[in-house]
Amino acid sequence: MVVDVLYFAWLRERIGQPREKVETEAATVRELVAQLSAMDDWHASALSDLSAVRVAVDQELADLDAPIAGAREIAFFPPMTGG
Amino acid sequence: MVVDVLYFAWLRERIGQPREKVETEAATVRELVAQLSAMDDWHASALSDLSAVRVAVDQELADLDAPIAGAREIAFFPPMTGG
Amino acid sequence: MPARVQLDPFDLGTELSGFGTGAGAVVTFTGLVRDEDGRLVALEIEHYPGMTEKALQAFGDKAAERFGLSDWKIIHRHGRLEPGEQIMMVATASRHRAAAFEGAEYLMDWLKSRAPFWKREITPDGPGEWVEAIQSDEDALSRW
Amino acid sequence: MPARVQLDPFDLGTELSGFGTGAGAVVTFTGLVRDEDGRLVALEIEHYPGMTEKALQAFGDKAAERFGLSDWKIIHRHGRLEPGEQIMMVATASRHRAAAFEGAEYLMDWLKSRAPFWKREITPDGPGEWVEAIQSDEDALSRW
Repeated sequence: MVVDVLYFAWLRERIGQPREKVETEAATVRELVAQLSAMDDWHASALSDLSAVRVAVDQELADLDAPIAGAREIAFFPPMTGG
Repeated sequence: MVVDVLYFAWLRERIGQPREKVETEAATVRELVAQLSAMDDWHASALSDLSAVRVAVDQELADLDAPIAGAREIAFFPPMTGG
Repeated sequence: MPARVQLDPFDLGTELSGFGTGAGAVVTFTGLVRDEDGRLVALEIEHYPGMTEKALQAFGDKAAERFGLSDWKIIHRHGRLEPGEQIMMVATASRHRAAAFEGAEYLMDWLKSRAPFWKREITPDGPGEWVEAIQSDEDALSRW
Repeated sequence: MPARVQLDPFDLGTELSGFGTGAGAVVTFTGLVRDEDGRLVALEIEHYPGMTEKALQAFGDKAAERFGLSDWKIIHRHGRLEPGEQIMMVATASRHRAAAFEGAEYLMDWLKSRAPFWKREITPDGPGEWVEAIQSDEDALSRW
């Protein structure tokens, strides 16, 4: 399947783009992260410390083991600092 | 000494006036209440249940045993309901 | 003066213009006259001129010191107020949100039972009894 | 929509006009950009269009149900904001003051660490690091 992968804040800067389309067979967020990290050093660096990364699957906060079957949009970003 | 005695809310209504000058030798609020209650039925009725009456001496909340020597203004009113 | 007692309504936007400059957090509380399911024609608020202003100023100063407020404001109306009208407002400003919230709640708890205001409801039958103080307002003070 | 994300400033008086009609208590929180002793040129706020609005709406609905709010509003700005400018506001309306205060504090605690916003400071040297989440904001959530 093809998913839109989005990046925000310093993840966007390190990876060098705000979004990309990714063809994947990953079953979970964690598997997708492994695939992305293998793409190049920028992805690997941005996703190296997962304790500093939050995830949303189809615009809902999710954890690394969340299934992504059928998902259209998966976003990676730092812990949020609104308000 | 002569003090201004003020009444608010239902105390004002029962006593029939918002303020009066009172010549008194009372040493405490409680003694002043006794003197006022002896004046007429209206005062006696308004001041009969002191648990429902609050007092300010010179515009500061005070209790019944507060001294009033040198005070210029003593006010009686129900528990406050601001906000 | 950050503490005012007045007959007229106030505009929150105007009151907060320039309020809390330099602070990170501003909290406001506005009390409005409820219509009590249409039963209420108006609320009548009496106060103790002179003492009221002093008491509000003292509450505000105390809150500013205790919670580290960089700014505060209290406006309380008196007279006849119809449903939907504002009764009063408090505003607090601080560097952080917790202090601004706490300062505003503290001021409200004090105002409710320690500032010399009294109110009664006016219904279609005329003025009713003066509103009695409620125990929960007294209890609210004990947390500070 | 009671939840909005926008570039432009907002006017608190305008936003609250008609807000909470029939309620007795309205609480607002406004977050302002601090100047950090002159060190800060601006704050830059990024968000996740689409998710942000959904998240704010979900927080508001949850708060309304939990605290019995009769009305609520959240406005959060994004883009470049200079010292003294508003960052965001929440407003809550309820019959009683405790619920209005609690609802506003709950919304703020959620917003701080669960709404998809990120900010960084721009100083005279240019954009700095993205602001890191702080533990006390995470801890604040545990009380709800």
